[in-house]
Amino acid sequence: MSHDKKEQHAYNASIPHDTVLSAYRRMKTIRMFEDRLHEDFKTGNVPGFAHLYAGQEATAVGICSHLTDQDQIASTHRGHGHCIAKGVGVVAMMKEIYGRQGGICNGKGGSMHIADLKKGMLGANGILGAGAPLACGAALADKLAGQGHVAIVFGGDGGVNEGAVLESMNLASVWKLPLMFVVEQNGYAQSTPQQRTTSVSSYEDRAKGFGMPAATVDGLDFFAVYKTAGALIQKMREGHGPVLLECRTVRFYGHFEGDDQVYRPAGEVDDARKNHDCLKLFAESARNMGISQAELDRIDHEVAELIDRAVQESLKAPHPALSELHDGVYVSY
Amino acid sequence: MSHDKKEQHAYNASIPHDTVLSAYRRMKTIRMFEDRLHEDFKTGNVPGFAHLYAGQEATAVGICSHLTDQDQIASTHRGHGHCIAKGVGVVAMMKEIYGRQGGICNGKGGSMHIADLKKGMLGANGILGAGAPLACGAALADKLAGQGHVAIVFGGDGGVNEGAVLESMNLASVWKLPLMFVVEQNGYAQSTPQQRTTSVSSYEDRAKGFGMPAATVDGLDFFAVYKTAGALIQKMREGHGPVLLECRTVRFYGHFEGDDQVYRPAGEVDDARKNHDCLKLFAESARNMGISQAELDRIDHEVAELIDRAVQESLKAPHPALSELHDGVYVSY
Amino acid sequence: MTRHITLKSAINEALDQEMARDPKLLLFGQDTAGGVGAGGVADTWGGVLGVTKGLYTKYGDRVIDAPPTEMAYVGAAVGAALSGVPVVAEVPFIDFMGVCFDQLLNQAAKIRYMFGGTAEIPLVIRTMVGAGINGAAQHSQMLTAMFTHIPGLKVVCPSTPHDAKGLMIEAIRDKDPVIFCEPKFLYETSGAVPADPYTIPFGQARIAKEGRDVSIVTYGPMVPRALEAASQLEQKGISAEVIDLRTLSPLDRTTVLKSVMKTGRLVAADEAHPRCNIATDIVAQVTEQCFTSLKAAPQMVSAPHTPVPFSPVLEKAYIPGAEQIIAAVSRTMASHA
Amino acid sequence: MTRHITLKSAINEALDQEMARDPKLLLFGQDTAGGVGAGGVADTWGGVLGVTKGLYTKYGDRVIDAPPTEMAYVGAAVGAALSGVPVVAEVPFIDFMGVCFDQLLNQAAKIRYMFGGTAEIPLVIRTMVGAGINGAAQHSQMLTAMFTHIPGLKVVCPSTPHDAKGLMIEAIRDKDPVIFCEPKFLYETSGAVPADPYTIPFGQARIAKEGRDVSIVTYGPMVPRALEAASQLEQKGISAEVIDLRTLSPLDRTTVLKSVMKTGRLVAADEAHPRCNIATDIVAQVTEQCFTSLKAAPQMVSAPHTPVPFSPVLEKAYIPGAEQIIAAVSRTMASHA
Ligand SMILES: Cc1ncc(C[n+]2csc(CCOP(=O)(O)OP(=O)(O)O)c2C)c(N)n1
Ligand SMILES: Cc1ncc(C[n+]2csc(CCOP(=O)(O)OP(=O)(O)O)c2C)c(N)n1
Ligand SMILES: [Mg+2]
Ligand SMILES: [Mg+2]
Repeated sequence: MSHDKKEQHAYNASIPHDTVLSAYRRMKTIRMFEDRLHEDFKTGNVPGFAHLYAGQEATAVGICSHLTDQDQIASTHRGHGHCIAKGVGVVAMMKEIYGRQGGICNGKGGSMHIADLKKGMLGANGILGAGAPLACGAALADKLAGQGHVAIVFGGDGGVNEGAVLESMNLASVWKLPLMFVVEQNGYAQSTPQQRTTSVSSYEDRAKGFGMPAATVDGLDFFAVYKTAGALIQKMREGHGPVLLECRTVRFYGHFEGDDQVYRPAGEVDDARKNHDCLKLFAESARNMGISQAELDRIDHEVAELIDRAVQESLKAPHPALSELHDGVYVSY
Repeated sequence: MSHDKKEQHAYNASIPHDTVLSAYRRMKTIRMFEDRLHEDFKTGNVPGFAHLYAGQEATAVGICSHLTDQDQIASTHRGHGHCIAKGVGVVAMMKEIYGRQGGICNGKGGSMHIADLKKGMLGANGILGAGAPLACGAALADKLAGQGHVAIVFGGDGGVNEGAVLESMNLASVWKLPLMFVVEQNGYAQSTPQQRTTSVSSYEDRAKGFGMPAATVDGLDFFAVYKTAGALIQKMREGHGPVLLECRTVRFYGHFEGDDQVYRPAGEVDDARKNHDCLKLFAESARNMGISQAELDRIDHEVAELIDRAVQESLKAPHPALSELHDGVYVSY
Repeated sequence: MTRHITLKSAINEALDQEMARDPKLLLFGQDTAGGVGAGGVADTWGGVLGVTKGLYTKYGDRVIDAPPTEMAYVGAAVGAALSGVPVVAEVPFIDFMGVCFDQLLNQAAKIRYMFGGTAEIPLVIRTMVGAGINGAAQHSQMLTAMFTHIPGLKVVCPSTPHDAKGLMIEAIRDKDPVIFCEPKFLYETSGAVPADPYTIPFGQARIAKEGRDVSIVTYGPMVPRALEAASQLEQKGISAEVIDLRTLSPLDRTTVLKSVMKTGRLVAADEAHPRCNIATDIVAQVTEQCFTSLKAAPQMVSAPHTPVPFSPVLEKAYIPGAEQIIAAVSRTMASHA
Repeated sequence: MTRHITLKSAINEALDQEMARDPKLLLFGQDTAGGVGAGGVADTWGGVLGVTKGLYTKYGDRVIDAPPTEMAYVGAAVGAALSGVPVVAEVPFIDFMGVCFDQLLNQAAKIRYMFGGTAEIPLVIRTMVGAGINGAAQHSQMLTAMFTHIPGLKVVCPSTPHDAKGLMIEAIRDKDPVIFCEPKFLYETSGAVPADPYTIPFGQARIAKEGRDVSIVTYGPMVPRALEAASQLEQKGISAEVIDLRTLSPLDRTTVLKSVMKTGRLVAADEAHPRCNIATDIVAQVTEQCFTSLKAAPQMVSAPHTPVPFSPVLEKAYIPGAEQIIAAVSRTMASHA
């Protein structure tokens, strides 16, 4: 066993089992939520687009496990995982995706606009990169409040090339904002491979261009993400400026539902599912830490029930009243 | 004498006198053009805004001396120097700034929109950073034509933080475009000092964030700029991708005419004019190369006459015909 | 030869034929080729809804996948066009224009004028407009008015496969920047389209249906809704003329005014938000120009002043349809000058 | 106490008093403080034309010089506001909105609706509009219509120092995102302004001059031109009512309709380009609502469909003035329904 591995093992052992189990529960919730949507999309009951987060769970949960409701995150089009990791209610999320009453946005947002300000979730976003400036503002508010709260903005390997993100990196650095830029490197922006969207192969180099410290982790390894993110977030809480964290990960499904992803090399997805599944890796590590498979199975079972309930309730939930169409544009007008 | 200095001396000696003299003429033309505008602004005869290039001449001329009319440049709000360096007619420029018939844009553009496509001058620009995407397009056209032509985009230390520039750095790098990003580091964006607009102190670091080679030169030393830019441009002509060149320079006048620049440390401008005047430095080097002061004086004299003629002709030139208002919006409509 | 093909295929065919005609023409956008360099099967996307699929296979490196950095690649398209290389660039949804708007508002639109009237910018920006596919607030907008407002741009929005092809070929051959708005809701509708290349001149509205009693003036995805309204009205004995503007800038005032002078009644319909949209523009211009021909108050049909909601039932209520047009026609028929 | 101060000072005073009232309020923009950290005298700019000068001296780090990266700092203003920290952010010229438009179009404007109607965004974007200072095509635009089109934004454009102060204080206290358009051409005009803070509610137009024969409806820099026209018309025996909209969104339809119902004649004037602008919006809405009250064709006065030219003589010809308004009034007086 290498020194690094040993160190990681020791670190893992120091994490309370409660934390580990609740992380597992969130990761599993994301996975089952997305797997279920993938199935239900075929029924035609789910309106609109959905970009599924399956495969990347360790990243969202590894990072958000360090956050409180006062810390804020800004998300992307592929936002379900970030929402669940941040503690947004799963039933209300599902109803939202079905466009129903009781959805977290009353059915007016849908998959790409799920938000829960009370949970510090500033919204998924249909515009690539647009969360970064918003997160700068949240981080500025945090900084001024002086309570050690931080902001996190998630972005994909393609989307972080948007001017909005790049300008935000500069701004966050000049203003020394407690803001972490997370790059979820899953290799693709839609069908375009990372090297055709990005001029550097490591986003740590990109961070250097903005005077920001950075780190890269195996985004499939919850414990590695948890450890590295934890250290970076702690520094931000202590008043250091922004950081970048690249998480190397994989996308299990197509860019959105309907994408058969044949542009990927044959076997790539199968291999990922078999050998690079962050949930399998998690369970293995958890067992190494003395957590029993039975405990995990119990969680699996509860999560399955929750997801099933979410779908059943969504299907039963009424559609929004037509009067809703005109409501909620302005506070006053 | 240090090795570097020796090497530079040897290099200088290798430049044909003709090239040196024509560079001097352009630098002097810029200086006198701007000094004259500074004076004439007080008369109230010059409409609109003007951002003067005085102090930075060695940068524009050092770079543009390597270019032909087939190479294209995109400029900024502070564009007079780039135009003159690229060979745009001084009388037509002056008329433009006066808003008269015979102006290079028929009086419809003014100081911030001087352009001359035949000279490969894609326009000054009133929008910070907007020249960079345009230059990407020019460089793409060059690359496809396969004739070894290149494009250059100028930007200031503040303006190069715009998303348009940052995205262009990424695009140019991904597409391997023959495009040089020139950063004219004069310390200020309007009244805001460089360290409050930019998250790195060297733009070479910024370039690393986009996988681009970069260099920094003393932008006040024509010969240093000429040498470094020459090498970089040659590489681009040979098919290498984009590069960044930071030129450290000084702004003699206020951000625009009317700015008293008291935000600058007391004595900074005086010191620059006395000890960091690129034209004085040029003359000294030229004399070291065996060019006589008389030759330079003759050029000074000719340039003074040219500028004077430009102003006289501008004052005499008629205003555009009112029918011009509606012309030139579309090719056909 | 004329076949029935979809609006989407008609656009693909126009691009294909122009790529073949002009060896300098480039296409770029996000996944415009689709998956090139990814290691699997190339040319499987053709943009997010597959409009350019197949063109990479035919034209290779002239069909370019751009990074998702619209300011840079739209600006690069402007710069290339200004340097003599014509480009069709795609901004997938018109909603995304906010991230690259400067290059259209201040560069493409103004360069010719600012530079004294000589520059040419042979540029087409393809973009999808309109609601109806549950895209929610950021993938459903009809921001045509914003572009129509800007001098220096031309704005096109076809409603049939036939027009889509002819207008796209015209747009590509045109020397000015054109915002080509594709009503995604109509992508799969079919119509007769000649196989050979042809052009439809800008600024020539199409009388989609002749009528005597009222002029319904509209464009894009509202055209089929207007035709549906007209056919229902016919059954009530009201003869509605439906005018499809085809290009919003330039605008064919002549055809519109002639129609209103004939019918004396006007309904202007736009799927956009109601303030400062194409419907207000048409009503204002018609009223100013032929007030005395109007027998009744002109009526407007627009979406409400709200973002586009996600919920399918709300989205359905949001999109103005045949029903709203019929109601508007009824108002013009009821009132008297 | 009421003094005569300039429109520019009135805005400064409003910002000053609100900064004093609300210790959370932040100001940011380019050189909004001006020169902080440069080593010389601080607080010498106050933005490009000096509107915020002096506020840094009073409020220190709550007045923040932002890097020239509008997408980032406008978005940061949206994000801070969403997190409960109200912000007044400056985009110096409305022409620059193209580089940060997404944060207003798709974020600030839509967040409340998309998120189900609970979020509040206490945000003011200050920006300069209009021609008249030889700023040429990229520093002179009147892009108010574009923002008025967008649900979720409020759009304000004052024409007097009094209104500027009251509307700015209202804008800051408002919980929705407000685009506050400052007519730079009027910055140095003076008027009576109460020293104490006061607010002017949105959606209440001002009757700048009462009249009987024709309603001139306009806003911002066109208001003094309309008043000049009205006073010249008075000498010809025509009594024009001048309505200053003050806020374009929300729009005070009631005041406008009441006036037109009284006078029977309408001239709508906007310094903007003619397509889909505020003038078309007003004419269309009035015509739809009170067609039978109209005695003559409503008339529009707008700038031409061209970018703003640099040449002072062309710019003068570009800007619609009293002369064009008088001509439009004459047309409405001459024609008969
Ligand atoms: C401004 C903007 N441009 C383009 C898109 C279309 N789009 C949605 S997701 C996507 C790819 C994003 O790739 P990446 O950032 O790597 O995230 P991933 O999908 O891999 O999670 C694109 C191009 C958009 N939503 N917004
Ligand atoms: C998009 C945009 N934002 C802001 C401005 C206003 N502005 C003009 S010049 C300038 C400062 C530029 O500084 P720098 O890039 O260092 O160039 P310098 O003036 O020093 O040559 C600013 C903020 C603008 N013209 N365009
Ligand atoms: Mg990705
Ligand atoms: Mg500078």
